[in-house]
Amino acid sequence: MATQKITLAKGLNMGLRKAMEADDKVLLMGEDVGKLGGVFRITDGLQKDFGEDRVIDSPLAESGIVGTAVGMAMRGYRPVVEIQFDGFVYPAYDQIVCQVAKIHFRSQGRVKMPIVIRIPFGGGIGAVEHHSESPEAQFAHTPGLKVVACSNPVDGYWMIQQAIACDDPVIFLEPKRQYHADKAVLDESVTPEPLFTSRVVREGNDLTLLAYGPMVKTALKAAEAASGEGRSVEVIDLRTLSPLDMAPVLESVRRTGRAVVTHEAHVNLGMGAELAARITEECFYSLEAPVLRVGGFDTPYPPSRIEEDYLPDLDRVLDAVDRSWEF
Amino acid sequence: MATQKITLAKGLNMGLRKAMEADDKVLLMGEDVGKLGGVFRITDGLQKDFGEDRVIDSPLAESGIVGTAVGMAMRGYRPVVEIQFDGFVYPAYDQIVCQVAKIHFRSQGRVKMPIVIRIPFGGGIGAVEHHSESPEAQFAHTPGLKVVACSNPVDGYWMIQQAIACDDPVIFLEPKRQYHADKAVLDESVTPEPLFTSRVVREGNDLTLLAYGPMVKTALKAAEAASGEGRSVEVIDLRTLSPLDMAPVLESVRRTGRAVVTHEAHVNLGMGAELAARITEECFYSLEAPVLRVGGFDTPYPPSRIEEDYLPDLDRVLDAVDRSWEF
Amino acid sequence: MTQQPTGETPGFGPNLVEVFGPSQQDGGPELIQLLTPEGERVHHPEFDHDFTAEELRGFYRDMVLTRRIDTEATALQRHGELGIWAQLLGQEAAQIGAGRALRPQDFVFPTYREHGVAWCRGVDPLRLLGLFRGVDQGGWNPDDNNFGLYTIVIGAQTLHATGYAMGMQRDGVVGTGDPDRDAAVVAHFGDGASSQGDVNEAFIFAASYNAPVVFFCQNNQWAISEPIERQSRIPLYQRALGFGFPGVRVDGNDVLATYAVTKAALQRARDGQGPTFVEAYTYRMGAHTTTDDPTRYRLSGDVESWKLKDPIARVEVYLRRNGLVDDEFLAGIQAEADDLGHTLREGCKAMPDPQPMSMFDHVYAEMTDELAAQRDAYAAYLETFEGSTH
Amino acid sequence: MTQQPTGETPGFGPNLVEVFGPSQQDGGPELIQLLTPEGERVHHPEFDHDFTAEELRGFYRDMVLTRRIDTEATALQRHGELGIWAQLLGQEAAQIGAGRALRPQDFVFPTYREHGVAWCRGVDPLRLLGLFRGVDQGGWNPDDNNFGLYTIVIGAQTLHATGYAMGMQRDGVVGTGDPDRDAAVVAHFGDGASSQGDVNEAFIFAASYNAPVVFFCQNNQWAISEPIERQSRIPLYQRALGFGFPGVRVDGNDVLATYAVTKAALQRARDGQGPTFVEAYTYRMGAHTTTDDPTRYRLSGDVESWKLKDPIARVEVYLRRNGLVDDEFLAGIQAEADDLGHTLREGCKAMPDPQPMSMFDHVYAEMTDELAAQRDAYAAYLETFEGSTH
Ligand SMILES: Cc1ncc(C[n+]2csc(CCOP(=O)(O)OP(=O)(O)O)c2C)c(N)n1
Ligand SMILES: Cc1ncc(C[n+]2csc(CCOP(=O)(O)OP(=O)(O)O)c2C)c(N)n1
Ligand SMILES: [Mg+2]
Ligand SMILES: [Mg+2]
Repeated sequence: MATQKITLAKGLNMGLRKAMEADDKVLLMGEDVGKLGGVFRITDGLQKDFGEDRVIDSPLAESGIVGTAVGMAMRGYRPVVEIQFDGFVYPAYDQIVCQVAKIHFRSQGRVKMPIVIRIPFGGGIGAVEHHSESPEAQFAHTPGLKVVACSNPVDGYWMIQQAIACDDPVIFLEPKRQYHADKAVLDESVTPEPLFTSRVVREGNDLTLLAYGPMVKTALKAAEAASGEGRSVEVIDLRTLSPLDMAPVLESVRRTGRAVVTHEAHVNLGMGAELAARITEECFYSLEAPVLRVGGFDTPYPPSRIEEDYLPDLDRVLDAVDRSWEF
Repeated sequence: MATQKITLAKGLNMGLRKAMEADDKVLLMGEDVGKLGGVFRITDGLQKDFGEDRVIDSPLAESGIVGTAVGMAMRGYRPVVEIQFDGFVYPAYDQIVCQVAKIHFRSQGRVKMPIVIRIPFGGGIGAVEHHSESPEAQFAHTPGLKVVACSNPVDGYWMIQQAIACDDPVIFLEPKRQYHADKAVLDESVTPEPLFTSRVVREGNDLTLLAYGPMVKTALKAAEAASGEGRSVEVIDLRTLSPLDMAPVLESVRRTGRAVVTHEAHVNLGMGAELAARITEECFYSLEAPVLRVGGFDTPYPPSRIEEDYLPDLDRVLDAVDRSWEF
Repeated sequence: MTQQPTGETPGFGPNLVEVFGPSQQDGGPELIQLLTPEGERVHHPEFDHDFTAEELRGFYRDMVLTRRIDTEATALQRHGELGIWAQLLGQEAAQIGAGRALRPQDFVFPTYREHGVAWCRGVDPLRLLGLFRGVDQGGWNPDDNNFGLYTIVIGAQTLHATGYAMGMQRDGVVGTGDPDRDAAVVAHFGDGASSQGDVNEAFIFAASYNAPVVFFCQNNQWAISEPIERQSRIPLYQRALGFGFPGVRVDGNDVLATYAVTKAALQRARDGQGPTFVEAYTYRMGAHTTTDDPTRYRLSGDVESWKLKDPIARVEVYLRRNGLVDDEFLAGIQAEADDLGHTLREGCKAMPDPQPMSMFDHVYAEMTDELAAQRDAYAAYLETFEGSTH
Repeated sequence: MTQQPTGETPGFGPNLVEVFGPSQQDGGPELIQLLTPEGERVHHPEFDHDFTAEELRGFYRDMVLTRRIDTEATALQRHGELGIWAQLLGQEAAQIGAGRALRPQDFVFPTYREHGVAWCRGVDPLRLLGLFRGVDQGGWNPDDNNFGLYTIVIGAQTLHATGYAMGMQRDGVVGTGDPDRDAAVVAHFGDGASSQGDVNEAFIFAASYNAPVVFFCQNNQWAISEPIERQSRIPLYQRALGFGFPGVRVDGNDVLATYAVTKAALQRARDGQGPTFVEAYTYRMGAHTTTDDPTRYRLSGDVESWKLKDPIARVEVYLRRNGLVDDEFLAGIQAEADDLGHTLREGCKAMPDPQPMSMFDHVYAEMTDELAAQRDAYAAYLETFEGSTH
C-alpha cells in the first residue's frame, strides 16, 4: 500500500470514507456536511459518493441532530455527528449527557449507542466568539461517554475509524487549528495502537509534559526548547481523555518526578485538575514538585486579537517547566 | 427580632420573601412555582402574596425559562429561576454557559446578569433517574458564573438573599435531601458572613475534611466518629464552589497536613479534582499524604435501591481518613 | 397585565380566530368522536371503522386491566413498595386506542406514563414497576416488543422516535406497499412537553425528512400544576399545521375514535406520507404522580365533570346495551383483573434489589480499565465489612 | 427515499396543501408587496402607508449607505483588517424597512448580520467592525440605542427578546395608549434559525404571556449551504399560526412593504395584542460570510434572477420616474457613501487591539479574589519579558 503525505483534515476525511466503506450502517449527520463538505471540508466529497441518505444535511438544530442520531443508533445505525464548532455543542448537551451517555446503562446493556460526535475544538484561528472553545471537561465528567482528542494527521485517520468502530459513544475532538497546518506521512500498512491509549511522543527523564489535541505541537516545541537548556522533557500525547490511560503517565512521572499538564481549556476544573489529582495520589513519594497546570485562563475566551495571550504558549509552558524545577 | 426554628425549605422560602420585599425587581420564574409553590414547596405562598407577575409559572421548557430570564435581566429585573430537579437543567445549559455566563464579559460590563438559578441537587431521596444529579462541576468550570451550595437552614435563608443581591449570575445549589431534614435556629439579628466565603464548621488539627451541600452533615458525623478514635478532624463547609475560598482551606491543610474532599458528584473531574490540584500546589511541603477524594462513582446515578452504595457515606469518608493516615 | 388578544387588528389578514379558534372547554367542534360519553355510537365522515364485537370486548378488557395495573401500583406506592408512581387514571382509552392501532413491526417511544401502551405491546406489567421501585431504570428489552424504555426528561424521546423513523426509511420499510413490512413509529408525549425545544425540533426533522412518525400527544390538560393554557393558547393539534403536516384532535376518552385516528395516522406514515400529530384530548383524573397534591391547584368540580366522560364506563354501557357482553363476561374480566392485581402485588414485593456492584456494569459496552479499578477497589472495600453489620 | 407527500390520504380532513401550500419560487401569492422589482408602486388591501418623498429618499439613502458599510467591510476583510464579515448584500430593504419602523423606546435583538438595523438605530458603523476584527465582542452599549449586541449562537436572542418584552409588560409600557410610552421588541433571526429549539420556545413563551415582540425572520433562502427546504416544507410565516399568533410574508426586497408590515406588527405589540411573525422573503446575494464559498452549493442562475429584484434599484427607479430625486441628490448620497467608506477604512485600521490584561476585566461585575490572583500572576509573568521581544 502506498504511503502519502496528508493533513489532519485529509486524514479525517479519508478515515470517514474508510469507515463508510467498511460498514454501510455508518452515516454522517450535521449542518452543511453535504454539498459543502462541512465548513472545514472534513466531509468533502462524501455525500457525492455515498448519497444523501448516508451523508445527511440536518436542519439547524444541534439537539435535533444528536437526538435523531440516538434514534438512528437504536435502529442499528452508527451515526457520526458533526458539530460545526465547539461553541455550538451546548444546545445538544442535554441529549448528550442524559441520553447518549446513559441509554446503555439505563437499558442494562440492551441498547448500544455507537455514536461519534465530532467537534472541531480549540482556538488560535482568529475567530469570533463561540468558535474557539474547549469543552472536553464538560464531557469527560460524564460517565458513559468516552472522550478522545487527536493531534496529528495519522492519528486523525486511524482514531476516527476506531471511534466509529467502538460500541460506546465517543466525543471526538479535532484540533481545528491543526486541520491544515502540517502534513504527515500516512502508511496504512502500520497497525495503529488501540484508541484508548496515550502515547509517549518524545522521551525524556527530567519532567513529564502532558498534552492533547492542539497543545501537543506546542508541548513538543517546549521540550525541544528545554533540551537546549539541558532539560530532558518527556512529552505524552494523552489522546484519550475519558478514560484516561494513566499507566504511561504514572510510569513517566515516577521516573521524572515532575509533571506539567497543558490544555487550552480553562484551568479551573479542566483536565489538568483531574490529572494532577490522580498523579499526586499515585506518585506522591516520587514527586519533586506539585503537578503544575498551564491552561486557558478562567475568563471567557477573549476577542481574537488577544487570544494568543489567553492560550497557553511555548513560553508559558516553559515557565511552568521552570517553576517545577525551582520548586 | 425573635428567633425561630426553621427547616432549610423554610429558610429558603423566607429568604425569597425577604428579597422580594426588599426589591420589587426580584421575580421568580419556573415550572410549578406558582399555586403549587414548586414541587418542593420552596416558593409556597409567594405567588399568592406577590402576584402572578412576580411569581411566574413558566411553560415546560428550561431553555426558555433561562433565556427569558436573560431578557428580563437586560430590562433591569433580577430573576430567580427554579429548575425543578438537577437533571433537568441541561436543556438550559446552552443559555447558561453561552449567554448568562458571558453577557457581562461580551458587553464589557455594560450589561449585568443578576440572575439566580436555583437547583435542588443531589441524591438520597429514593427518586427515579435524573432526580439526583450533582452538576456543580459543569457550572464551576465556566468563567462568568458563580456557584454556591448551602448546607443548612440558616445559610439557606441568608445565602439566597445574598445571591439575589449579587450582580453576577449565581448557580444556587440546594441539597434537596436536607430540605425538610433538620431544623436550626434562625436569629435574624446576627450578621451573616459574605456569600463567597467558606466556613470552618468543626475545628480539628489532624486532617482537613472538605464538604459542601448535602455532604456537610456526613462530614460532621465522620469527624465526630473519628474523634472517637482520637483523630481530630477539621471540617470546612465550602459554601462557595466558584470562586473557591481557598484561604481557610490552605490555612487548615498547612496545619493538619492532610486533606479529604467529599461530594456526591462523580469523582472524575469533580470539585475534588480542583481542590486536590490547588491544595497540592499551595501546600506541597505541608502535605503528609495526597489529597484524597470520596465521591459518587464514575457511573450514571444508579437505581435508587442501591443509591446508598453510590453515594459517599460516613464509612467511606472514614475509610479515606484512614487511608490518609496510613499514607 | 399579560393581556390576551383583545380583538382584531386591522392589517393582520384573516382574523386569526377564524383560522384557529381558542381551546374550547369540551374539546371543541373539531373533536373526533365515535362513542359519546353516554355510550352512543356516532359516526365521523373521515375517520371510522367497523368494530367487531371481539375488538370492542378486547378494548374493554385492555382498559379494565390497565386501570387495575394503575390502581395496584398506586396502592403499592402507598404501602412503600414503590418510590413513586405516575398514574394514568382517565387516560386508558387514549393509550389502548393508540396501542391497539399498532402493528408488530411498528415501534413505540413512551414517556413515563404509557402503561396502557406497554400492555398492548405485551410488556410484562411487573417490568413497569422496576423503575418506580428503584430496582432498575427500565426492565425490558426495547427490541423484544418494539417498545422503548420510559423516558423521563420531557420530550427527549420525540427526537429518538424521529431518528428511529429515519432509520426505517433507510431500511426500506416505508412506502413499499407490503403491509407486513411497512412500519412506523409512535412518539408519545404530553401537553406540557409540547413546549420543549426538543419536541418542536422533532416536528422540524420529521417534516424535513418526511419521516414515518406519529406524534401522539395526550393532552390531559395538566403539566403537574400548570394548565394547558400556559403551554398553548390554541388547540394543540394545530401546532402541527405550522410545521407543514396534519394535526387532528380526537376524543382521548373514546377508545374507538383514538384507535381509528391513530390507525389512519400510522397507515399514512407507513405509506410514506410522513408525520401526523394526534392530540388525544383527555384528562388526568389522578394526581401528577403519587407525590403530587392536585388540590393545591385545581378544582374538584373539574374532576367531577370529567368523571362523566370516563373512558371505560362508556364502552361498558355500549357493550351492555347492545348485548355484546353479559355479566359472566364482565365478572370474568374482574377475576382476571384480581389475578393481575395479585400477581403484581406479589411480584413487586418479591422484586430483588439490584446488586450494589451492578452499578459498574453497562456504563460502557466496552468496560474501561479505570472504571474496573474503581469497581474492584469498592469491592475490596466492601469486603472489609464482611461479617460486620454494614 | 425520504418521500415527499404523494397526495391526499383519506381521513386527514382538508388536504393540507389547500390550507398551507408549499413554498413558492417567487414568494407565492401571499407575498405582501408595495413596490415591484420594476419600481411600480402597488397597493395592498391591508398593509399600506402614504409615504412622503422625504421618507422614500430616506430609505434610499439608508440602503445605499448600508450597502456601502457592507462592501467596505467585505473589502476590509479581504485586506486582512477583519477576521471575517457577515455580508448583508441583498437584504438592505428588509433591514431598513424593519429598522425604520421602530420607535425610540422599542428594543432590538439582532443576529450578527443586522448592520442595516444598527444603522437605523444610530449605532456608529465603526463599532460594528470590532467583533469581526477581533478587538471586542460588541462595541456598543445596548441601552444607548436600544439595540442589543450581536448574538452568534443561532436563535438564543429570540428568548432574550421575549424576556425583555415580558419586562416591558411589567414596566407598564404596553397597551397604555400613550404612543410615546408603549413599546415593543423586535427579535431578528434567519430561516435556518427557525429550526432551533430556542426559537420555537420563544414563540411559546411569547404566545403564552402575550408578550409585545415581533419575530422578524429574514428568510434569505439559505443557512450557509442549506436551502430553506431543509428547515421547512411550507412557507415559514405559517409556523406562527400553529403557535396561535399571526404570521405574514412580506417582500423583503421591498423596503416600503417591509416598513409597513413591521410598523403594523410593532403597533399590534405595543397595543398589547401580542406577538407577530414577519417573514421577510429575501435572498442572500453574497456568501454566508467572507469565508464561505457558495459556488459549492448553489447555482449562479438563482443569484442572477434575484439581481433583478434588487432592493435599492427598484426604489431608485421609482424615485427617478416620479421626479423625487435628481442627479445632484444621488451624487450627494454617493459622496456621503464615499465619506462613510473612508471613515470606516481609516477607523478600522486605527482600531487598537485590546490590552491583553483586559481579558480579566468584566468576567464578573464583582471581581473574585481567585481571578484577581490569576490576573496578577499573569501580569507579573509578562513583566519578566519586559524589554525582551515577547
Ligand atoms: C426536562 C424536564 N423538565 C422538567 C421535568 C419534571 N416534570 C416531570 S413530568 C412534568 C410535567 C409533564 O407534563 P406533560 O408533558 O403534560 O405530561 P403528563 O405528566 O401530564 O403526562 C414535569 C415538569 C422533566 N421530567 N423533564
Ligand atoms: C447554535 C449554532 N449552531 C451553528 C452555528 C453556525 N452557523 C452560523 S450562521 C449559520 C446559518 C444561519 O442561517 P440563518 O438562520 O438562515 O441566518 P443567515 O446566516 O442566513 O442570516 C450557522 C449554521 C451557530 N452560529 N450557532
Ligand atoms: Mg399533561
Ligand atoms: Mg438564512
